[in-house]
Amino acid sequence: MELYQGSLDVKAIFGRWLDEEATSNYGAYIPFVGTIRAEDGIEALSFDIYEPVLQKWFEEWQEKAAAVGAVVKMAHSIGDVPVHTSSYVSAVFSPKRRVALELIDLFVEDFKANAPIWKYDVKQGKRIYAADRSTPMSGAGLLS
Amino acid sequence: MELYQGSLDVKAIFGRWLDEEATSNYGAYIPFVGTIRAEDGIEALSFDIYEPVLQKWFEEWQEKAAAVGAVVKMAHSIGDVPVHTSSYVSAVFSPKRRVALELIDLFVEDFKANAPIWKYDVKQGKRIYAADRSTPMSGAGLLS
Amino acid sequence: MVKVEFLGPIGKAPIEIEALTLADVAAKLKEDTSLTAWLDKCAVALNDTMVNELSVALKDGDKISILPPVCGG
Amino acid sequence: MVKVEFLGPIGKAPIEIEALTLADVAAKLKEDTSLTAWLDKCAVALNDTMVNELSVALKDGDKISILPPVCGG
Repeated sequence: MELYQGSLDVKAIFGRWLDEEATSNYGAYIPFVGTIRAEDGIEALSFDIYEPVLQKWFEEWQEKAAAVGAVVKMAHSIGDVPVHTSSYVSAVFSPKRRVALELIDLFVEDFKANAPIWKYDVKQGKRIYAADRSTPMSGAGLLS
Repeated sequence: MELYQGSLDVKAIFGRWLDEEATSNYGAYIPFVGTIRAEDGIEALSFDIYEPVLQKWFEEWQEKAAAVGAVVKMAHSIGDVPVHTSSYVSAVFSPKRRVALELIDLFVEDFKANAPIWKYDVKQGKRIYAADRSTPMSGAGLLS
Repeated sequence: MVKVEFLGPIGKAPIEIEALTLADVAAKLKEDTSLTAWLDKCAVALNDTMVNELSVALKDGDKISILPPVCGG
Repeated sequence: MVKVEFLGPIGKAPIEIEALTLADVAAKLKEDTSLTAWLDKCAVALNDTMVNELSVALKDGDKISILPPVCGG
């Protein structure tokens, strides 16, 4: 798991992961690259991350992937990420394509639902929590 | 659509496609990278392609992708591709992740089933048609 | 004493409270009107592990994290 | 005359035959025992467009491609 201040160097991450698994004999490598869209007049998105819980979430995914012979990787930005640059790259490697195609979908969707990351619109230098696009984590409401 | 003699330069293709769509405002970019696995004592796989039909197949996919606001790209090798190097890269770009995750699956599976490409194992320099791993194209048997 | 920290957009400084279970923590936090809009949407971690039971027993020095709705990616 | 070409692993040189429809082509190819193992697995393109009907009318100079089972990727 890799966390970076600001935009991700997507090409470097993609290439390094490719190299890391160059002789692991995986037939399928599927990265997912998330890029900040220009919309609603935002200059950037900005992210807070709670790393200890994210680390545990990711370790559980590494175990789930290993159980089907696959490997998962991820990188995410902390702080401001300008439009048209990338904040998120994840990837699956597996021997065969079906496992990889199914796993990247589950991995990315669970990431959106349960990774402890908070998103803010940046407009005129101000950081505004993206409440309407955010999802309560599994187990939310316990203390209410 | 890009066809190359021998192994693909995966990093260059990934980076060029990223650059091509750098300001297209797509939020999701999902490449699929297919790499030759070392198995059954092969040195390489080798590919024949019938480009005119592949080109039409790909143009139909560009239209299907455009209908949901997405873009598809693909690159494939012709001839010999040694183990642990890549013969196939395809990708989907779309504004949102769901469309991209669903489209990359359909695109890759239809490619495997209907792209006019023939695969051969290369063992001790000999090219052996991978009959047992090949699939009759849709409409097969018309003349039988 | 246990420590309660409020993550992301809640924007509230950590507090220390007396609590034997998460139910005690819930009762204390419900007294704070600045949290009224948050509690029903927030998940909870105890010492960085997500928890789903109010009956969980706490010990001195435990860290409780309050996690509001997320949107990574 | 139409031209029939055999793609990929079939390994047979193109031939030219007289045929008014794909049904005529089928009849001619079935006489060639070297194709017996292939025909039931092969798809067909007419002038580089996949076709699914034996009744398709042919004209002089048409190109018919015989496509054996595929495995790209």
